[in-house]
Amino acid sequence: MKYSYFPGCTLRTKARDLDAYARVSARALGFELEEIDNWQCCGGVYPLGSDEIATKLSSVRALNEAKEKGQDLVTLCSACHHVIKRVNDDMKNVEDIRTRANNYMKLAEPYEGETEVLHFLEVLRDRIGFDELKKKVVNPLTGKKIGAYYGCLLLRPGKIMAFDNPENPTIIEDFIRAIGAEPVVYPYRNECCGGYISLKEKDMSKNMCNNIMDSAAGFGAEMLITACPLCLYNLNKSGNGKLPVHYFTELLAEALGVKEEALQTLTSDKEVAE
Amino acid sequence: MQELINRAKELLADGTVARVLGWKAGDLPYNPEPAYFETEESLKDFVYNGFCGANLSKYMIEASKLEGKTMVCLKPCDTYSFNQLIKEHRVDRDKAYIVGVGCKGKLDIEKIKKQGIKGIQSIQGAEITDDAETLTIQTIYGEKTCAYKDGMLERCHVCKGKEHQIYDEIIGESKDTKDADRFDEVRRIEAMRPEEKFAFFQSELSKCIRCNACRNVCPACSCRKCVFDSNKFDSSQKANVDSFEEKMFHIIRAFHVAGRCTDCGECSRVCPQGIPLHLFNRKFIKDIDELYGEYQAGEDTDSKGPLTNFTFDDAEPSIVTERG
Amino acid sequence: MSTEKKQAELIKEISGVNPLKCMKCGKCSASCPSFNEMDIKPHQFVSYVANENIEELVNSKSLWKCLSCFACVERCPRDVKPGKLIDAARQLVVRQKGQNYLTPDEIPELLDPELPQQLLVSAFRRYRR
Amino acid sequence: MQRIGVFVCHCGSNIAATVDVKRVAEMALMEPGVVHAEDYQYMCSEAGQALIAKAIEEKQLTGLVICSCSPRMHEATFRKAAERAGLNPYMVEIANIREHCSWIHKDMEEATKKAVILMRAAVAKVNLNTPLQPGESLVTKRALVIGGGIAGIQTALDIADAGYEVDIVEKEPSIGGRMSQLDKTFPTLDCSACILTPKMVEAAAHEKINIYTYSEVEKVSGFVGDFTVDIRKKARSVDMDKCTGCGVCQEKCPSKKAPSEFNRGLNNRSAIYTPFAQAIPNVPVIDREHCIKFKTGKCGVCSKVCQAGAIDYDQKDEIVTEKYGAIVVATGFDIIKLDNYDEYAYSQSKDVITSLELERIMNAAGPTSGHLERLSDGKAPKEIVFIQCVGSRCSDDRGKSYCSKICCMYTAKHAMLIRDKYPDVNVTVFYIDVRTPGKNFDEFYRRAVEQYGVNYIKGQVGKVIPQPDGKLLVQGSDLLDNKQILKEADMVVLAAAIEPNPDVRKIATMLTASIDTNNFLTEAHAKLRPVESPTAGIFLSGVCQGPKDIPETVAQAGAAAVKAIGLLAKDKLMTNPCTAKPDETLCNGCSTCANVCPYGAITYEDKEIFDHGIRETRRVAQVNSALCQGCGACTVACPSGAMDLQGFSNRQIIAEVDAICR
Amino acid sequence: MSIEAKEEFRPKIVAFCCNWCSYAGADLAGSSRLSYPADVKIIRVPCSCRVNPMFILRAFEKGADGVIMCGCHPGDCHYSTGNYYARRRMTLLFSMLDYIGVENGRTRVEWVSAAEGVKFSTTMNEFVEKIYSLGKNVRLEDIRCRN
Repeated sequence: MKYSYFPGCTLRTKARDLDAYARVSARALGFELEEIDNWQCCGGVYPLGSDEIATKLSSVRALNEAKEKGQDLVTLCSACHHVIKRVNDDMKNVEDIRTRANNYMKLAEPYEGETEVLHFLEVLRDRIGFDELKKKVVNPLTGKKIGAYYGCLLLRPGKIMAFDNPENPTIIEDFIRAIGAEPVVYPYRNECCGGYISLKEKDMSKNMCNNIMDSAAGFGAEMLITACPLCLYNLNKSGNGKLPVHYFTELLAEALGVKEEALQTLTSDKEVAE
Repeated sequence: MQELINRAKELLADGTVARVLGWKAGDLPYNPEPAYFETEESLKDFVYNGFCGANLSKYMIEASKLEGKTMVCLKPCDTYSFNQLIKEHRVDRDKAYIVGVGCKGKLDIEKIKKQGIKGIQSIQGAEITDDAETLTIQTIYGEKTCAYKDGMLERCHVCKGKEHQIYDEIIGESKDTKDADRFDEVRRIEAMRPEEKFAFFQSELSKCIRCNACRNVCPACSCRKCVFDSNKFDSSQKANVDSFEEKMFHIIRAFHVAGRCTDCGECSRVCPQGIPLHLFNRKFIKDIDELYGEYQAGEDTDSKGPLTNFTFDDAEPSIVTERG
Repeated sequence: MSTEKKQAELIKEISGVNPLKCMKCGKCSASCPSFNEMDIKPHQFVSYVANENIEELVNSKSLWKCLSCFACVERCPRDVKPGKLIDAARQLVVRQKGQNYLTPDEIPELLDPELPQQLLVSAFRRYRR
Repeated sequence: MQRIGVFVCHCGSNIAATVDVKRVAEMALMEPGVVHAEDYQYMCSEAGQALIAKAIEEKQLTGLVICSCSPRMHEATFRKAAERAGLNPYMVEIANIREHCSWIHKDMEEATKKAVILMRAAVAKVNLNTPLQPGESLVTKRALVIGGGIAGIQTALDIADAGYEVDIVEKEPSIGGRMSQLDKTFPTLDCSACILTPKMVEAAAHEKINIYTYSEVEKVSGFVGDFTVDIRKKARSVDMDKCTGCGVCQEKCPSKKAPSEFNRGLNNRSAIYTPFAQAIPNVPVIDREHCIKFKTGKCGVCSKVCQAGAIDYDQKDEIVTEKYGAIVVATGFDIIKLDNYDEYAYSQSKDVITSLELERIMNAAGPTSGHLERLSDGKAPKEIVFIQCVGSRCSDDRGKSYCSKICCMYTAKHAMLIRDKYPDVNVTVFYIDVRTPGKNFDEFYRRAVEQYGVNYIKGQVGKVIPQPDGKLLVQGSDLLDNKQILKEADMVVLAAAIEPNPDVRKIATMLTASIDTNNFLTEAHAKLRPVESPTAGIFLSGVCQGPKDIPETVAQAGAAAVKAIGLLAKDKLMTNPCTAKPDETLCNGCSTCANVCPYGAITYEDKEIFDHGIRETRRVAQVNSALCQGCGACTVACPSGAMDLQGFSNRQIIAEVDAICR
Repeated sequence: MSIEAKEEFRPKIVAFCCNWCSYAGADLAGSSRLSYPADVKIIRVPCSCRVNPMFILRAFEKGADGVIMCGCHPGDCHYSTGNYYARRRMTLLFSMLDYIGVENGRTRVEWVSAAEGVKFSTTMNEFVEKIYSLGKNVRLEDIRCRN
């Protein structure tokens, strides 16, 4: 099975590991992430204004490319996922945006939201199945108490993202169970880490991240996992350091026994870069 | 076409259907007419080409009463009418074996003639297997050509799409022909001053000879007896003696099919006087779309039509004045 | 039309929000993680727009404190979505030249080695035209 | 050709002062069909009516036109007069020359001209009138009440007290409904069971009331006065006649893990059970899903311990068919599922509960024997937070758009009861608006604030955050203080929106009773006929029609009973003869008319039709004249003109149009 | 329009009124002595949904200069839903009349309750005024019907 894959800017730079672990894990699970050609940054935030078109075009381009290949579009970074899924919803359901975007794009065939946008986690849940995943685990992370940190972008607005119950999600918990560890449910898992506010208002972010850390630790978590590079950065940078934070793909790769493989690509990439 | 005939023969032979409803060649190269075929032998007269514009769904009302199934050839746009007839319990789905036939746009001989092509002996390029780009016409004055597009019926330029809404199987390829918005002409009239509108319709409708061809061909006008023929309204058919008559007739006709008309365009196609009757139906369709939400009759077989439905906050009739 | 009226209309248009749907339940303010940093509170955005009190709204520091975390959007029982309103007000400001909340020369001192690309990109989108 | 008499009334000077009545009468004689015309001082008087009777007899009149006041005034009078004189009452038409003419015009010439035209229109119509006979149908003097809650019980009692047989169908094993789950009732705080159980007993003991519990309505046919209903009596596995209600079986039943519906799943019950101690009938049912005997074939303990030999594992569902003249729907409500409101952590913490669960906790017969305690650890709570409007007043599709109406009051009740019984417990209520219209209601709420010190905070709650130590952090708005507050609580109580019982959709379809977008049954008229369904013979009782508290429910239940009694008191129903009638030879069978009929009066039948020498089976419309109310929507929807309205036929109305425009 | 012309032209106006609200509203206008021109003649129908577009065209055919339909306010229909259907039918019909060039204003729908005698009378005064300003209906009249 092949999926079109939109890595996004951060997965090419600071979050190369999030990407590398995902790719090796995908291979181990029997599917392939085919990076789409010439993707452009999604913009990081979904433009809320009903009159914004230009800022949505990079997503439309990516979506259309996946459509032309007849593939679903997979994302990893929460922000990319949020932006692309919402733009896709616009293209499907908001006539005005659809018409104007297509006017700009001048495609051979207008894009009307045909592509299905999937988060990597959704691929695991809906396409592979957590039971299947469980069978492929070679290093179960038995005994690890892990708190899932969702943040806001994957879940809200619930109707459009349709990712999970926005107030009581279970997908990452189910994932944690599948890799053999024990999920720790804590109430702040869908509260905001501060997002981009941390650039200029470190204090605000600090407060929020501490709440998250304290709550998770209070319920017995030993680590947090997330899908979002910005959440990871904020939790590490602004949080009180009570708990380590990892990408979920890292744990996945570890459980599947392919972590080493990923680390090798990461070091070789680094060498190339240097 | 051969594929269609072969399939028809098979279905007749294995007893799936008792008859085939299609078209047979007419006396001229461009006037095939609807026909039943009951034997494999008779299928030699079967044709299906660019001139087979007739919507056969209405024939299924009668065919539904006959013994056994009827194989009926329906173009994509005809299937909307068929669905609408199912919704109104006028045809029996189980009595029909629907072969969705491909369509590359249907031709209007009047349009071809208007280009100065007279004395037609034969026409090439209108077969369903052709690419529907150019028509080559042998006339008594020599060979002429005409772009397929330029010979197409108005309705094909505003085609609803080449997807069959209901079928048992599909035979033949289709080609997209839509290159205009179906409401453009309605908008043009709407923009006129009242006197201009009146003059326009006066001149068009004064051509009406009340031959009832529009009514007879319309798949939505399928009443056993038309109100204009019954004494229920003291409105039974009178000779065409004054201008009001046709106005009343055509408004009521359009009103009676409002919300049920699939915009198949048969009324205009068959009008011997060339009156653009579809402009009435499309006006209602446009109003319904704008006021009550987009609705395409015949898209399904169970939804409520716009005139048998309502919402609490529908527009008031005064909107007609307000939107000017 | 007065400038403020025009601006109020513009905010309604950009956001697609009808402030009259608000029933003043306060759910947005109850959900907002930035509540304490804001001078005009989420539930008040609605009345500022409805009352065409735009001058004060666009000068409010709340514009720059909203995280776009959509908690208010998700939970609003009346489909009012204060988060969208505040974003539209922010748009109104950044679309005017020279009104950017973030300038390129500010950036170097805000950077650190781990800072992800995503942060810069998002902040730019939110703070600048 | 009709022989029409025209009678012009002076109405003293009311008409005659402005209209030349003599001239109207003279002009009438020139109209086709008119063989008699006269004027008189007061046509409606006895002498006037005698004139009419005399003319009918002498001139052998077949139709009458009375030029007088509004038909809304005296149409009935003149119709009766005509009937007494041997003329079909529907051969009378009124020309309204008073309200619509003499009273609004000053110029005699002008008013007379108009009166003549109105007379002509009426004459033109009468020329096309046909005698109409009101239909008659017999009334089965028995009522069905669907639902055995307080609404159903009250309606049944009222109907039965009037002397008519009533059947109650209740799908649970006992009657009692929601009210039986409540602890105390507002605004008087009397115990719910104390006022409900006597009514339950009374209903059970009433000689005119027959109760089908653990039963459901399966099929309904017929129409007003003559419904036929199939009732499914679900297999109880216990013989109702033999069971003595001793309760030993429930005690000994080894399967005790079935969640108790009555206690909202807060504790468990045995597989053989009565929902609560005062159940009526006091006969248990076996829940086959949880019964070991039914699951494995082994067990049979209940059968062994039953002295009466009442246990019957082989019992099957039984269908009872009964006839009814009237049906009352009293299906009640449930509270919404809270899956869409997980920000309140209902599914994440045992100490976040609904108000209905709190009722059970507060109730002495409930899972905690009436002790206020946390379900997680059994500890007594010190801080309780109530959250209002959970799922009510939501215009998004998460919840319900309406106000559930009862929550403000029951929350005040809960708050007050807790503060009264446990003065050291602090109670906080987050509210959007406090709505207390009702007798002694606002006083009640103010008492909670002023006398009991309940802390009311205006603002919604954004999130309930369970803490590692088991406390609940409530993050809410205080709009009046313009603050976001974090309040630590031991227990959170949600005022979940109420919704019509989900079964009502199925029942409404069977009854062809209309239902609104929220699944509440629609009343025939929002103001003037609030307890009747637009479908004749169907009445609405209680919350199935809209949110209501107990006093309102009881009042409406009584009103529904009166309407049903009014129907049952008649031996025969005279139906309005001005109903729709299809011309079967013209009918296309297209269903368009049925789509617009608000009364479900139109059905289709495959009928043999003889038309123009052809005999064929056609699908044609049939109007049930007992259901048709004569609005005429179908007549315009019908494209072929097959459907017409008697008394207001197409030709009659066109004749009036023609006469006016002549 | 000059005064002489006004004297010459007396319009024919047909008003369809539903039995339960508007006809009663007209009765109330009468008992309150609220006058409106005698040109208006009322036809009683059970419900606005009984008014067939054919009746309206028929009136014009026979020489009516204006046709007005009155019914219960939406939501107050005696038959619950009749006026909702009528509203759609009339909207589409009026739009079609406008489309073929019949002067706007010769047709009107007004919701008049049984309590709105004043509204009934004002509406009729306005409508008659409008028809005077439009003059004789020539576009929809059947010439054979002219006397």
